[in-house]
Amino acid sequence: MAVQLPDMNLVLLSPEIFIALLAMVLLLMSAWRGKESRGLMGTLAIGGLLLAGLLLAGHSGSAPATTLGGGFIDDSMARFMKMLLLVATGLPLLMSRDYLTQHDLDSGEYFVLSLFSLVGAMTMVSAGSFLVLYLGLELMSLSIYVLAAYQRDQLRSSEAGLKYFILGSLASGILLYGISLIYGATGTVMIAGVGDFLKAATHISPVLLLGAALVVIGICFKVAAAPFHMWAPDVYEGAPTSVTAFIAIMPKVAAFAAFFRILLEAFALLHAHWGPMLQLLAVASLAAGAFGAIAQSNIKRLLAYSSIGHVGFLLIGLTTGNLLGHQSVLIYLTIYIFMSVGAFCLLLVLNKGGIGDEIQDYAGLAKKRPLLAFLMSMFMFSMAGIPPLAGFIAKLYVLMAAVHAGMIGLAVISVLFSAVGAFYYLRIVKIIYFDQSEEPFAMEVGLSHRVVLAVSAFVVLVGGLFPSRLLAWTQATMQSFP
Amino acid sequence: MSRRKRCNLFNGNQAKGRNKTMTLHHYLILSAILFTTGVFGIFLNRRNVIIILMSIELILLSVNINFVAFSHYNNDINGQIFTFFVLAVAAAEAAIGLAILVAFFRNRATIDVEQIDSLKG
Amino acid sequence: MLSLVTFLPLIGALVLFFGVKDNPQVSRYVALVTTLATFFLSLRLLSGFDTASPVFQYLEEVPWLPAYGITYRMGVDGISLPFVLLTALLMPICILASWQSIQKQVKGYMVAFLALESFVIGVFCALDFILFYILWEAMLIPMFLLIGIWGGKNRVYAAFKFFLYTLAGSVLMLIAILVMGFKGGTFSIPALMGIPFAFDMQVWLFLGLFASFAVKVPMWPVHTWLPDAHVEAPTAGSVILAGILLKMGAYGFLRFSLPILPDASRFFVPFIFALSLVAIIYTALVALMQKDLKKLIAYSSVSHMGFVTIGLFAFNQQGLEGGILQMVNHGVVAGGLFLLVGVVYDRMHTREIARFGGLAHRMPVYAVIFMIFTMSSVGLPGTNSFIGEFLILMGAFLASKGVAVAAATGLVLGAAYMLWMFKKVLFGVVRSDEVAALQDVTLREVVLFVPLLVLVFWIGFYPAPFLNIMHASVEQLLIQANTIKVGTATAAALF
Amino acid sequence: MSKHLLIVLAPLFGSLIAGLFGRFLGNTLARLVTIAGMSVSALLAIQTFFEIAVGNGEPVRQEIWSWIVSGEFHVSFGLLIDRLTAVMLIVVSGISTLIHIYSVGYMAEDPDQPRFFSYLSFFTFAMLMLVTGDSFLQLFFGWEGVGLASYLLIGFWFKKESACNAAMKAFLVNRVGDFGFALGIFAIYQVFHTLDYATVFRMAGTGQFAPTVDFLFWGPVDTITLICLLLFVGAMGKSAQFILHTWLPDAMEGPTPVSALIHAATMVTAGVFMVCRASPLFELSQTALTVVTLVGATTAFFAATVGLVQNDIKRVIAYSTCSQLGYMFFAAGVSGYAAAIFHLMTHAFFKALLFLSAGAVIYSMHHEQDMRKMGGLRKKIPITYTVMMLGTLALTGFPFLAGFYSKDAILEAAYAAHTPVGTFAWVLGMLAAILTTFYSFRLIFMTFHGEPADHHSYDHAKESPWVMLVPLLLLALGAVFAGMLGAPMTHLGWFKSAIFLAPGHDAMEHAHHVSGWVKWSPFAMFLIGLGLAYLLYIKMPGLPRIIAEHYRGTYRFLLNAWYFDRLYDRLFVQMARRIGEGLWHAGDEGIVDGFVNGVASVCNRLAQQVRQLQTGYVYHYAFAMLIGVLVLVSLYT
Repeated sequence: MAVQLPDMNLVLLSPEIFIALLAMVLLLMSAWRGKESRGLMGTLAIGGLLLAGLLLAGHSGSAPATTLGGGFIDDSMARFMKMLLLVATGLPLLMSRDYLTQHDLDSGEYFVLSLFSLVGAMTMVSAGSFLVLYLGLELMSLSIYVLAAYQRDQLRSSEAGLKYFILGSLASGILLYGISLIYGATGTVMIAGVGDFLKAATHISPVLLLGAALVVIGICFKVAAAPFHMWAPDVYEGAPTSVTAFIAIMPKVAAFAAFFRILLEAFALLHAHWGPMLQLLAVASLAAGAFGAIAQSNIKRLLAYSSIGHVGFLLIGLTTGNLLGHQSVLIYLTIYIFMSVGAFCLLLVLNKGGIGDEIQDYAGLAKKRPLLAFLMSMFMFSMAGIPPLAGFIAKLYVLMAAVHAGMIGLAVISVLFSAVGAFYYLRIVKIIYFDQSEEPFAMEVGLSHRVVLAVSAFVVLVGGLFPSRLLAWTQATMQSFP
Repeated sequence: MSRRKRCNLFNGNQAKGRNKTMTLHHYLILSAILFTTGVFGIFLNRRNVIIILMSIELILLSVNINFVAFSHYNNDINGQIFTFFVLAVAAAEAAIGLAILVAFFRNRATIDVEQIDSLKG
Repeated sequence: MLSLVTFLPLIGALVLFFGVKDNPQVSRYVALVTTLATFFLSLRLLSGFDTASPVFQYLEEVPWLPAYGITYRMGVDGISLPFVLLTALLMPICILASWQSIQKQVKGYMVAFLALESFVIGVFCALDFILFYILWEAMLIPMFLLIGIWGGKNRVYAAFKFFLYTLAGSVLMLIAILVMGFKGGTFSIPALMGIPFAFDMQVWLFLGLFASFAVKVPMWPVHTWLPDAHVEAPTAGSVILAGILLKMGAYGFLRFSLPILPDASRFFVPFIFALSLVAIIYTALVALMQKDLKKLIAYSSVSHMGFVTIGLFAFNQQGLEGGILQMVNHGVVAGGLFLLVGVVYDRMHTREIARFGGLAHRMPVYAVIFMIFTMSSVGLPGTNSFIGEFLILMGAFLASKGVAVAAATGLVLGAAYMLWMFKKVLFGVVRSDEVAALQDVTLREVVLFVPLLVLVFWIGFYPAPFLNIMHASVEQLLIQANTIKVGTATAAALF
Repeated sequence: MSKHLLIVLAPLFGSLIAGLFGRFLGNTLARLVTIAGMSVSALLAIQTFFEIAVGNGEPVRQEIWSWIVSGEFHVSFGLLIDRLTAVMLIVVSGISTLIHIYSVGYMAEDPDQPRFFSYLSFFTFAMLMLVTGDSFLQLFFGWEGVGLASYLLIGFWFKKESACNAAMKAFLVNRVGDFGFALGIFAIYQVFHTLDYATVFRMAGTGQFAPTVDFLFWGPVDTITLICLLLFVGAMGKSAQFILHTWLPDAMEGPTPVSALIHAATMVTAGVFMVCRASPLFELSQTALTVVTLVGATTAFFAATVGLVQNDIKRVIAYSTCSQLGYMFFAAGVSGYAAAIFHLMTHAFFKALLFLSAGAVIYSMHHEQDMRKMGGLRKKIPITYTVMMLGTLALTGFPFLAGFYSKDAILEAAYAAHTPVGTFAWVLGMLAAILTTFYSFRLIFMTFHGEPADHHSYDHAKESPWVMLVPLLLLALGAVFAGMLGAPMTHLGWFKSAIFLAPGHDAMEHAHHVSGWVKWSPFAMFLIGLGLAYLLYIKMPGLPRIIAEHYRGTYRFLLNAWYFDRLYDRLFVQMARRIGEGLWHAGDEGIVDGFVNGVASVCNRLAQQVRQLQTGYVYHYAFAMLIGVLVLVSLYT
């Protein structure tokens, strides 16, 4: 039996390899150089992300390719998602440096863990087999568990980490069990192989369906879709704010990429099964997001519920099963990243001035810092989906896709929930603008924060007014997928 | 070849004469029991986080049984490879879980499941 | 040209927001100059407008979103032009009205106002459904802030109620728009007018649009946001609310429901008539009992808008032209009345009717202006509202006598509450020191009223220039609205 | 600008100048400007009258400008001066001018004179618009314009709560009438597709219309009857006819010159004018004419009974006006349009005279209006007494004075109609004639005869200034001679095309040939009434009180004007307020906002529940996940 080495095209893997190497270098640096190189490590990490972005851009536009025996896929969707992942990692890192220094968290491991989870996420995005998917997922998750508990001396942080870990492991177990059933039913762990199997199959066994359902549920946990969302508010609240920003966006991108891989490549023919299931989850998420947030007084918890609501919309886009819907997921994710980053960045800015996470603490912001107030309300209105901000375009495309797919009832439900959801975004605006307080809000906005805020505000505004570039890009991406 | 087997497998009509030997069903049922035990362990256990960690290991092991069994019956090596990866990941998971638990214990001085409740609402 | 009119205020807002330090006086002047410039530009729009042509003029098309032909498409016809002009006219008046009454965060106030103006003008010019929706919704943000920051005691409740009420309506419209866009294959409003939707589809689409327009108009029973919003909003905010925002709902019926969904519109005529009649009579009775000046005028707005919706759904030229004209009239008159309330509110800081009385002694000029607007509000011949209401009722009579009879009772009730209010506020003896200390209107305040008064009498005696603008477009609309796109045979099956 | 247009516009100019610049002009200039405007108008009106009514001039028709154009609907402002209008012009401009002059004296102490004169001139403008209009819409324009002027003038002393209320009441009751009028106009448009008098009347005359229309739940009704009845509702409101009469007595809260001009001589007769103007329509509907007759006769009688017991000098005259308007209507109702207009004219003179004299009395008594506090004034104010007596005699039909001719013409026409309703109207008219004489002389006796009731004000009573007396004397001339001079009006065909009579409607023609007893019976009624009044108020001054106490119920019934005010207050005002209150609190705040806020609170409650579900316990979270897994798996595999 001749040993056959799998094909290895390292060019395709170059961004992942680069980031992994960077992470290891940083790990070594933090081990040996310790405290004196903290600032350098942050710069290195962010610079590395930029370089990785360039590497990624280097082979953009090329035809889809696979390597490692089909275990690693490089296609337009993967490249797009990886770009998003780089942004979703880079911007939180950029804006969290001040925060980390202030809370004495800026040991090198923070960057190492962030980068490792990024590698995991990128692997997930490119996964050609369930095995790679699983490994990427675990790499990403395990790093994030640690990040959530990163503030070791804080009960809330470690509790957040613990909860996230326990529930996340349960979810991984469910996912894995699902994979094993799929493997049993189809005899392959390759994603494309499962798709081929289904194409040839005359009869779909319940075991395969069960496995598929469990896998979908496992990933739903990662995106915090109701009813698998319960961890999210606690973890968002407990984790350090910079980590929360990261958790809020990065895993979602990776998870939706995984959804694309699994649902569109492997289970495209089972759309009749997972479609309604995800619709149900979408409605549940919209409801949980809308109602959960109303009673919150902590902004991080509120944003957690808000993200659950956004996931509801994303799931709708996914279930439409048409190109427009898949495109809308990408649009939504992109815009969501920038809205969230902007909002969390403002949290960090205010946090620097000693303002806590209680929404009521923001009272009177508009008087003292009108520009910050303006940005905050802009992000909130955008999240609420009020035009002409980007959040509206995101929702618009999801709804267009839903209507296009004939899911008008779902569209109606979703807009009604978004109207309910508008209430709590408005409440934040209300507190910022209408309420009075004596708080001086005398903090300085650092350069990195300015950059992040400017970028996200730019995207939120321009994305709402002139979204055609984004739309064209996402359309091109999804047209060649799968 | 393997295809025929699979079909039989899930149609549940293994040859009647061989019901004394271990069939795939037995493995699957065992695995299911272990999985269920693990899952129930997580939310029925109200005392100790360590037990939860053990339950998680149980879940992963049940999956491993599945993989190995399927691998054998499918005559496909991938399942067993998968098992090794799962084992490795399980180890990492346990390590991280314990590390976080230690951090939690330092702050809370307990690992009682019912005491992990400062974040709620 | 049209884009310039639309976005000039927004440019002003941006200049103000980024370019000007927080200097109240400079902010006021920037806002005033911007709105005046917009107004004069809009007059140029009028001078170049071909009233004989029913088609959209000043068309502008720029591809915008790649998918489904969503285009930045603007244009005006004889139906939208009056509203553009009205908006452009009312805005400088509002800025002037806020000259002294707004003292906190002046810059922010002016920015919000200018942004609002852009969005509102945009709504009236938009010829792409998605563009329309975007501007329609965008307008909520500045209005929310205007009510919430510069409003009265209960402003937070009012602002939330306004925002959420409207949003709940408009999201349903969004779905209807999307369905319409996909079924019709385009979001272009002129193109959609030619597309025959199936009857039951039309019915659902109509209901979707109705949800939004009815809230905005507001029609009974979704009118309850209006009194709250009016009462709490600052004076200029109330003027804009009554003068322009309410018109957007009725404009929606005109622009979309009637020409695009004619069969469903005809099908729903009895329904609309019923709601409008309830609005006219019900809110008039409620207005009779109000103790707050602004609330009374707010309820009167609901009642008057009931006339407008009747006119629009009368499906004849008199009704439609009367409806459109009455919208302009109501903008002028309700705007004037709210400004009048603002004048005394600035002086006495109360709107409670019982605390006034005998104002005519102290403020004779004010009393005369008040009387003119009151008389216009009750539809006295010689004032603008008479022309509008008369044409509406005429149209209604031709369409359904019962409706005209019932609606005409609104004239009696309307006179009742307006005169009662007039009497309580202006007549009688001076009872309190507050009233005794009042000064008559200042020159700045008189300047506010002059253009409105001119309009009151101009339209009242010589409405031809105003009606001429709309004749051609209304005729075209009538042809569209009376087209039977599909049979109504399925109507019975539907319900 | 044509001469005819100037008749209408001159008062408007006066009004605008006095109104807008009154504060700069001062009282004197404001008075002068308005009086000048009025004089121009009056002189031109007289000239026009001679051209058209005395001479044989053609009616003037002139379109001024297009007012409303919408689709095929087209209305213009225009002028139409035929003989009917010419009569009205002279009445309106002439009396208005006199009253302007009178007011100089009467209002001399008022601080707000520019406003008063401005309103008064504005009223005249609106009234002239009304009578010169060439379309129903212009009629409506003037109609509402005079309503506004009436509102403003009744409420002229706006410090007085009662004046404000009366003004409002006048406006609102008129609105009810206008409601009908407006519907009538719509119906005319629907039937004839125009509102132009000439076209409408021509088409009506030649039968170019659908004979029936559907109206509400009555199903098909006769077109013309419907139109006429709707128009007549308007006339009832403006002319204070039975059911819609309640505003007129209250309107006496206004200054007395206003009562004379608006609420006696001109505005209230607009209804009569309208019916006559629309005679080509009314003639086509026997039903409508019957209704007009019945309402008119009822009002004539009803108002006279109420007038018997009133103590306010102006109220007595107000009810008298109401009653006389009733006469005019039933005259019109029996196709005696000429008699109606004739009476309208004579009534304008003597009723204005009566009001102005009453005003002079009030003026001399320092704004006291209660007759019980007067008495014996004839010695103090002889000129006023004389002219008032002349007015009274003219009103009550003393031979050869104005009322004698016109009232007789009406009663004869009613008698000569030889229809049941005509006879009914005649009987009621006769009864009302007794009552008229009675209350008129009651007024005279209580005011001018007997002993002074209040010596203080009696002692201070003095004759009015000449600026007031001259108009009185001029009006007295009118009251004496208008009947004699105007009598030819009642001859058939005097009005030419302005009034149309259907074949067979020949009451006017017959009226000239009724037997002698019919001609003289009104005089008999006069004597009866005078005798009764003399008996009760000169001979036995204590008797009225005894009668009042004996028939307390009847007395109160009459004193409260048949309880109409109270009924309306209960039925409409209170009801509307109660419903309004209910709708506001129960409807808006309770149901609608209850629903809205209910949705909000349901959301809040759900939010609380979601919050409570989030217990913080890992095992609960895991359990939720398990439930989710089970549900999804069981549903979708």
